[in-house]
Amino acid sequence: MGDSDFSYVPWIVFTPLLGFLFQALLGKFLIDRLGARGRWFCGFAAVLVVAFPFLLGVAAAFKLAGMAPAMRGTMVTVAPWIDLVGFRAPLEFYVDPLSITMVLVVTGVGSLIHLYATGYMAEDADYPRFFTYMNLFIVAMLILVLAGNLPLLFVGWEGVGLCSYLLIGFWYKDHANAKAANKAFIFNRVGDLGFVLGLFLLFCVLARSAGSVPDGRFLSFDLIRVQLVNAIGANPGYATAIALLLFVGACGKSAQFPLYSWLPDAMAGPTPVSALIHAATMVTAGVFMLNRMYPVFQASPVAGGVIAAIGAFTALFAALIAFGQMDIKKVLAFSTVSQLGFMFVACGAGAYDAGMFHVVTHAFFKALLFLGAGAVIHAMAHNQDLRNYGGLRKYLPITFLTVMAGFLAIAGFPYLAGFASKEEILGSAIGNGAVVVRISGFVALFTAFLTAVYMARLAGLTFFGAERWRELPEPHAHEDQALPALMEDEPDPNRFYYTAAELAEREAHAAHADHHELGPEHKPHEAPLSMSIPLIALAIPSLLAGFILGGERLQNWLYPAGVKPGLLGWDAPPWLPWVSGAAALLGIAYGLRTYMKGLPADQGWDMGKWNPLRRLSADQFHYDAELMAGMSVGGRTVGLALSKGFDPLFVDGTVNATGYTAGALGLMLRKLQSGYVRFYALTMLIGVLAIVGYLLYASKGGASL
Amino acid sequence: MGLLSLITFAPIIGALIIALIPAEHVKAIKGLAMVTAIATLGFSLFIFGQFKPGDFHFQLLESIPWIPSLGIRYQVGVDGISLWMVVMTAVLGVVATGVSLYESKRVKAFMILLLLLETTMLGTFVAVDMILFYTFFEAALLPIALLIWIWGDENRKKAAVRVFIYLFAGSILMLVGMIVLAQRTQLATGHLSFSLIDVQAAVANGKLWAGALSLEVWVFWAFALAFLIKSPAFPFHTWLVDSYTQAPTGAVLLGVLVKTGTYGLIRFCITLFPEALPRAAPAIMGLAVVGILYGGAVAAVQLDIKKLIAFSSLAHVGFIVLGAFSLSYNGLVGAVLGGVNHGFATGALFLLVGLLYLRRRSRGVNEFGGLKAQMPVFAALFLISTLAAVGLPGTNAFVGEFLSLLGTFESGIAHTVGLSVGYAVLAAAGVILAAVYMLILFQKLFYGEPKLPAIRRLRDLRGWEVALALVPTALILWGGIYPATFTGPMQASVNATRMMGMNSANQRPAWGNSAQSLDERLNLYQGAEQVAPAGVHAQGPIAAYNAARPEDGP
Amino acid sequence: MVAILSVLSALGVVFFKNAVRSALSLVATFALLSVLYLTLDAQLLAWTQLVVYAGAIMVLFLFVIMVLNLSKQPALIERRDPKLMLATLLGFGFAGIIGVQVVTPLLPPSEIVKDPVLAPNGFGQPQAIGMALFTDYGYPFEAISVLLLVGIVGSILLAKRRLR
Amino acid sequence: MFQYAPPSIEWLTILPILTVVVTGVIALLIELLRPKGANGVAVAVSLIGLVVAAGFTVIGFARPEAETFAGMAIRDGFGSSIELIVIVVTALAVLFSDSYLREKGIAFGEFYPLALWSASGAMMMATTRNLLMVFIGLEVLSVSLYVLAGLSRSEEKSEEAAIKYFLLGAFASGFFLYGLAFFYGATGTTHLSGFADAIQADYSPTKGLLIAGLGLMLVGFSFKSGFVPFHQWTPDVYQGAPTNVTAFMAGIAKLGALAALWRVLEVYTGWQTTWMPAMIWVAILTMSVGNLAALVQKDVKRILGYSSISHAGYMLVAVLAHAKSPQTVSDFSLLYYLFGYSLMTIGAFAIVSLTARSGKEGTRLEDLRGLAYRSPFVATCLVIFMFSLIGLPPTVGFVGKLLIFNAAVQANLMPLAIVLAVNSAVSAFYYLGIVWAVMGKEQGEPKPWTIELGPRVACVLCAFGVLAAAIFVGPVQGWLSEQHRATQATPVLVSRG
Amino acid sequence: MNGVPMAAYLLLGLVLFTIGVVGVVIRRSPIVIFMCIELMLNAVNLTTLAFARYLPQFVAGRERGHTAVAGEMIVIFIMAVAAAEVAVGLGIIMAIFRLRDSTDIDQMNVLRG
Repeated sequence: MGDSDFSYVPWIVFTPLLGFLFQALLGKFLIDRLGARGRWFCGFAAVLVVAFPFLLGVAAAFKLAGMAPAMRGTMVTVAPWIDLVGFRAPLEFYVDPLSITMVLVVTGVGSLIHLYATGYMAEDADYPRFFTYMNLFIVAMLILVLAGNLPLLFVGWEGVGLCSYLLIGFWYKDHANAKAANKAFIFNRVGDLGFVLGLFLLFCVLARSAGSVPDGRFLSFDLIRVQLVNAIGANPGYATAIALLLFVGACGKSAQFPLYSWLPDAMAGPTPVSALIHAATMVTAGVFMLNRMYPVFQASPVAGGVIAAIGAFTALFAALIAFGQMDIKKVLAFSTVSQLGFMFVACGAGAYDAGMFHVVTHAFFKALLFLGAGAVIHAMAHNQDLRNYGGLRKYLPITFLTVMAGFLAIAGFPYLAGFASKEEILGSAIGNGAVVVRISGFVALFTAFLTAVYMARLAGLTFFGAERWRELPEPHAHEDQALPALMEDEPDPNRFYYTAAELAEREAHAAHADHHELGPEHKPHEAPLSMSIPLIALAIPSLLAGFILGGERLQNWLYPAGVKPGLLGWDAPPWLPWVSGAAALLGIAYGLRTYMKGLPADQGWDMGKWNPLRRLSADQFHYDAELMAGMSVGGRTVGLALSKGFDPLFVDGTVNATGYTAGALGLMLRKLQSGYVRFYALTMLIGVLAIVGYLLYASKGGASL
Repeated sequence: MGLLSLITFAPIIGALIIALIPAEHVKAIKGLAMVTAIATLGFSLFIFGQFKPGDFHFQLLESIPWIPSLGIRYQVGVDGISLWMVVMTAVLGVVATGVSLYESKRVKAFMILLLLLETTMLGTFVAVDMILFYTFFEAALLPIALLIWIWGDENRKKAAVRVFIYLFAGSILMLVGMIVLAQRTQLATGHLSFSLIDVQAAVANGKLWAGALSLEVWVFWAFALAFLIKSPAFPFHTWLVDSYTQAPTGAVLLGVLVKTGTYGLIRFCITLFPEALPRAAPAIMGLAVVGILYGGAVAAVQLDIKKLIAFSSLAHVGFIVLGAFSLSYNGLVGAVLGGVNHGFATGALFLLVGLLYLRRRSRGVNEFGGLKAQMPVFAALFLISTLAAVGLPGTNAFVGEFLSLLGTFESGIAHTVGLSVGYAVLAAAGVILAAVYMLILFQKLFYGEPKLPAIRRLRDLRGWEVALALVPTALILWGGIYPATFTGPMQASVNATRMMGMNSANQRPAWGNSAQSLDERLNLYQGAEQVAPAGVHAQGPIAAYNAARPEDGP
Repeated sequence: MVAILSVLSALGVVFFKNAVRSALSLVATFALLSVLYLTLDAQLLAWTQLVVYAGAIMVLFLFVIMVLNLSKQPALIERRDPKLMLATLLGFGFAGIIGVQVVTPLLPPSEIVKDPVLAPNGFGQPQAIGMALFTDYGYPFEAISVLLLVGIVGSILLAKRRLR
Repeated sequence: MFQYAPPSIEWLTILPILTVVVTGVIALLIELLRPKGANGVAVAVSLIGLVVAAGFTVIGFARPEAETFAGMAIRDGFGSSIELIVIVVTALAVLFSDSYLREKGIAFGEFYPLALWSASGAMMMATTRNLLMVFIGLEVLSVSLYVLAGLSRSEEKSEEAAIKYFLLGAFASGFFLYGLAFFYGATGTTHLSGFADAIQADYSPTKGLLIAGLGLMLVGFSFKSGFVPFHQWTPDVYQGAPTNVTAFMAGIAKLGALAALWRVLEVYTGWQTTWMPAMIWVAILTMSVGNLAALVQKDVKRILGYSSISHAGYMLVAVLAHAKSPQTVSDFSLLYYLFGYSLMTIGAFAIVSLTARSGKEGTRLEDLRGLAYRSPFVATCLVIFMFSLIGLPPTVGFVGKLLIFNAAVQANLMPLAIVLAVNSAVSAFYYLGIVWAVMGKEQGEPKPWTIELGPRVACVLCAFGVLAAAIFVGPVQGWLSEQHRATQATPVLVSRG
Repeated sequence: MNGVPMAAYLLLGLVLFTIGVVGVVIRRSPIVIFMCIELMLNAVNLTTLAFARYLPQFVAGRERGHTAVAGEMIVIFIMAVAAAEVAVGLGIIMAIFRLRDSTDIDQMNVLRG
């Protein structure tokens, strides 16, 4: 195991892997055998395998902190993976401040969310399956952040995509969930196309310039930085190409503009999933990757401008859409998209550390917000519509307080975590030399104001005002589905089917969980302890992270001066903290003032009464609908045209036509075979004449074939 | 009888014994078939153990004259390219036999044909003599056509005829091509020989095709056509759709059948026609890319599961062909690896769909739904196969497709094959399509509430079915996690193959030269030649590679 | 003269509607040919021709015609058949090609005619033929006997009444 | 008065033929002696006679090449090989004929002598370079076949086949004889060696005679072999004649005619620029017409008739390849293909003959339906034959085609090789049709067949031969070339051990 | 013996042969067709005899008598063959006549296609 110093680092990955295997293979068995105790044990194991790596990460972080800044990068090789003579991408982990920071975020926030999930998912029949996926996600995410080379990073990259897919579609009985899952996966795939191409191009550029790296580890991070300078120095165009291609990948994973629309749909998954994957960790992978590959991006100012512009646009666009959303999770989802845009603005401005800073703080407060929203949803019988909420603060005090902390943080209340990280982002962008980036910065600043408003809308509608669910009609009782008709007359020698008796027992065993719907009699109740603890635990860093990590502490940790050269400095205008603080306060004040009174009349159940702009915003400015319609209808048309038109006509057609031609020739010859002796004699005579005639002709030297 | 002959004819021996058992003893017949298949697998693993990875020559060679006057021999051997093909065939042989235990119609004939099919596949992969190769290559048509004809589904007759005629017509010109090769060998060396070793040796020193470029191009296309049809590449896939759709469940080996095509492309088309190769590669790669996109687009709208798998095969084969004709080292490894991977992946999918079909007698995508609740284990296994088809990292398919695409890209950047960058971009877009159609399939089968009452009565897979399905799925995962098991033995051969196709005359390695090794002439990165001309390194990369990882022996 | 007659009678074979007349004109052709054989100094063959063909073979023909009562059958030439035209045309073509390309070179300017035309020694004499038959041509002679045996057995087989 | 000097004679040369002829006579006597009895004895005698003849042939193999009977008979590797194949064909046909004829109600004992004599005719054609002898052999062969084709006298189609075959055959013989006359006119002899002398004399007026003679003789051979456009009798006669006769005829007529064609073209090699293009076109047409026409047929015997045309085309390719470059292309490809073709065709016809049950015979495709259920063994054999006819490895049909391909490529006749390849693919379609028919299900319960020893043995031998000859082609050829080396007959084969 | 050139005989043979050929194609009665074939054979005989008689001197290295005899042998054997053919051919015609009361060759096309 390579380096003795960090030889325990692989266990950061392996521990959740063991947890995954445990859940996958034994979870169901345990629960079937032990019942509630089995559940508890499964949940405990699931949390443990995420918490333990956190401890390892802390240890690694301290060890790194104790080393000289220049020495903080160690490759831990575990085993060969892609292992060709000319190209090796081993299973190797790169331990440096960046990866360890992410490890801490992932495992820290991850273990809290796991803990939360043990409460949130407690009643679900597929409890172990949930933790199977969750643990697998942690594995993939840790591979992503710890990966020592780009292909391995891609493994994690796709792995988290897979888990995201699985978890979005976790409640499999509804096709809508599956469709959302598919959408997430496919949008990510589009991004991956760019990522992979960027990777290829990078490889080619490196391989060309290097001629030969003895062990073929072209794409390992410890070597990339060294090689890249030579390689790209000659071809700056390549840097832009690689950077933009990689950024396409980041767009997919981090839900940036053209590819953002999977993320709101991904809210179909259970709320802990949304918190962990679609807010705190996976979606920030794009920012992480930009940090990881910063030399490439750094070499291309063009790419930087593009990234900043797209980031800013996404931030604004998503923030606007958030105003039109009524689903509590959708609001948060668009807020996530918007916040991710902020991070990209930072990266585009060259302030990679600011991006990372926001990744970390965002992980805290957005996870917190999601978990809080989860608690609300939990309390409200899985109803997610803001219009049904209101006045919840007295029922859910812990949730209320923690969510308020998160709200203030994200809104950029001065000196809270969000304010600190946003401050750096805005500073880097507005202080940047490039015009595009600077405009992006101002857009982001405006978006920060919007953020405060729509978050206040969420908080206000949820926790203040009247208890609107009281006005709901009485829910209908579920009708039990009849058992399937028995087909005893069908023989079943291979015992493929349950017999009637077995079926009855099975249906009884899977007695429906007590589904109840939201109705006027509903009484919200505070979440169990397992859910409250994570809320509290996340509220603290949401409030304080700015103090701990701000003030260039994170920057010095990730990008110590002199070790990682060329990081752009910036010259933030001195008025910025005041302006942004004011914007945040103004937004909060305006938002709360508007929404604490309850649901405004123009945002009620009747969409017709909405402001047209808000309707547009609710519909994501038609972007998603048009895109999906275009893609699915267009794709279907093309596919059907090929399948029903081209394939039978040309592919099959040529084959059939050949056959028919041969058959037709055969029929013609068949006609010639008339059965008349004299006709046969006649053909023979023709043949004689032809042969003899030809021979005599040819013998005079007249012909050749 | 050498080891390779043993494995090749082991299934036939089993079949002969089965032929002696009266047809009424169904259990004995099935048992014996299973034993035979497992024994074959055992032999194949033994061969795997015997194989020496660093050597690009044919190993475990056996050679007996067959038609001496024409220099045709019974000559078999394995190299790195065929080794995994053999193992794959043996593995899928077990799977195919296993799922065929459900067969109830004319069991004896079925088992005999199945084992016969396995022998022909194995023979195709181990044959070194061209005519012997052709023999096995074509002999496979008999069992395939009969299996489809007798045990297939509703349109089996058309499918069987089409498979047979199409494949037969496709490859017969190759036979003429082989003869031309042998004759040219005789011209070049004075010996008439159909042995690939001799022919390639004559190609390597440039004598074989000296001054016969147009002939070379023609013969190349005769070979390429045969293999593209068998693979099948884009416009030649109609037989595949028919046969996949109509084949009985036991015909998991169909997946191997198409591998004989891609194997042939790599074995013959790349090694024997160095001058024709760069001229033809763009066209063939173009077909491959069209196949990838076309297969994906068409698969996405299929309502028949097996048809969907067929079109997805078309797309996957596209990656293999693309990688092979990128003529880059990584691409070629990707192609060889892709062949093995896709074998396992399609094998698994075929098996699982077959198990489903056995239960419901339906292939309609829309006639299922809600299976995840009903058959969770099945769903998990199916998911793994799906992911392999999607090419997700962690499954074997990823490594192969990744390397194929990387190789294609590389060759485009290095201008080996000019259009390759475009091809790589389009092909990578094909990966998106793979996600589209496979996920839609998965969704329609597994998500939602069970629509039909009969589905609510379905049991999950039985124990031995799970065990059977675990064989390929485990290999799918293993190939994704530790691909070195697969790539390790094939590297030397792949490298040699590439140099046979790429280097100029007399610089090409020759199978015929048994003392030759590849060090010092290695030149892996196209386009890097200007910077670091071949032979500069005192220690060649392979030596360095071996020195770096001495513990990774067989 | 003989030649013209033989041609005419040969035409008769083809163009007589009645099979008996055809046969009789064939007999005439054979007889005329035997005359020609005589002019070629092939006495033995001339006589054999008369005996075998005009005698034996044609008798058989006539016998069969009588037995089958073919003379009563209607004319069996369709006048309008394009086949007839085509066949005649092809016949002329055939004769033309062979005549021009093969026979013309053998016309008088060639050496053959310059040669004093004397029959070779013993030409057409039974002795020479007999000698040849029993020496050099013994093997084909035996083979012919097989053929005749085949003819006999075959005709018996075909003419036999039904199988037991 | 006659100086009768018995010429010195190598009796061994014609001993196989003699044996066959005498066996025929004995068989005839047996038939005469016990006209009411079963024909078992005749079968036995015929088989014994054939075995003895085969023995003599093998003995003759090792002897040096010889020409005897004043150049009327020759013994060389090629001729002896053809003789052997003829004997095998005859034996196989005789084997399954008895039960077929009985089932069909035409158990004429004369079948056996006629078949044997017919075989002797083919053997005569193969073992001579004298055109007169070729002609006589041709007639012995044909006349017997005319009779045999009409064996089933109560069947209209049998008689129709006989008369078609007879009239057209005699017509073709007429052309052949005219050609023979021309040859004689140009060379003064009927021996093929006269050609060389004539060339040497270089006498231009007779050149036309030689050419036209060749053309007319080609017509004769083409008719017997069934080349286009002299093929039209083939399907009719194959369909009409009794099945065992068809089987016999398919093998034997081609053997004799192709052997003679081979010898003639071998002599005319020097003039190949004149005739080769014509024959190439004949070959192309023959292969294509046979296959295309067979595609739309419904009767098994007719299909096989058309297929025999195309196979004749394949063999013509072998002949032409040898004639084009006799130095490099040996006779092996033709011999091997003839042998293989005979085996698979006779096997196929033997199985078709099994459909004859108590006087009725169904030879349409649907009559074969359900064979796989009635008798899996027979069905397996038929499948083997069909796949061999297609040319699928590892069967004799494949190796045969391989050899022909090789010959064609060696002789630089690529177009022919390609046409052959395409045709093989086309042919697969109708052969598969037969296979499918066999595999198909019959209406009602399958009625198992009892198959008599004769056809059973014939099927087994054919099937075994089809596979074994492909797998052990090396030893067979080794043995043959060993004999060749002993006789120094044909150019040594270039090979690498 | 006379001044008639060989070519005359050849021409006559050719004409007779052609008449026979044409007759075969245009007549419908098998008997007559058969007779036309006999005519062809006779034409061949005539041709052969003419060759034998005029003894092509140009044939190098062959003894004249030997050559001439060869021609006569051809004729004799053709006659014998003709006899055998007639026996069999007429037998076939008889047999077919017994099956159906007509010998129109154009009615014999059960086998076709």
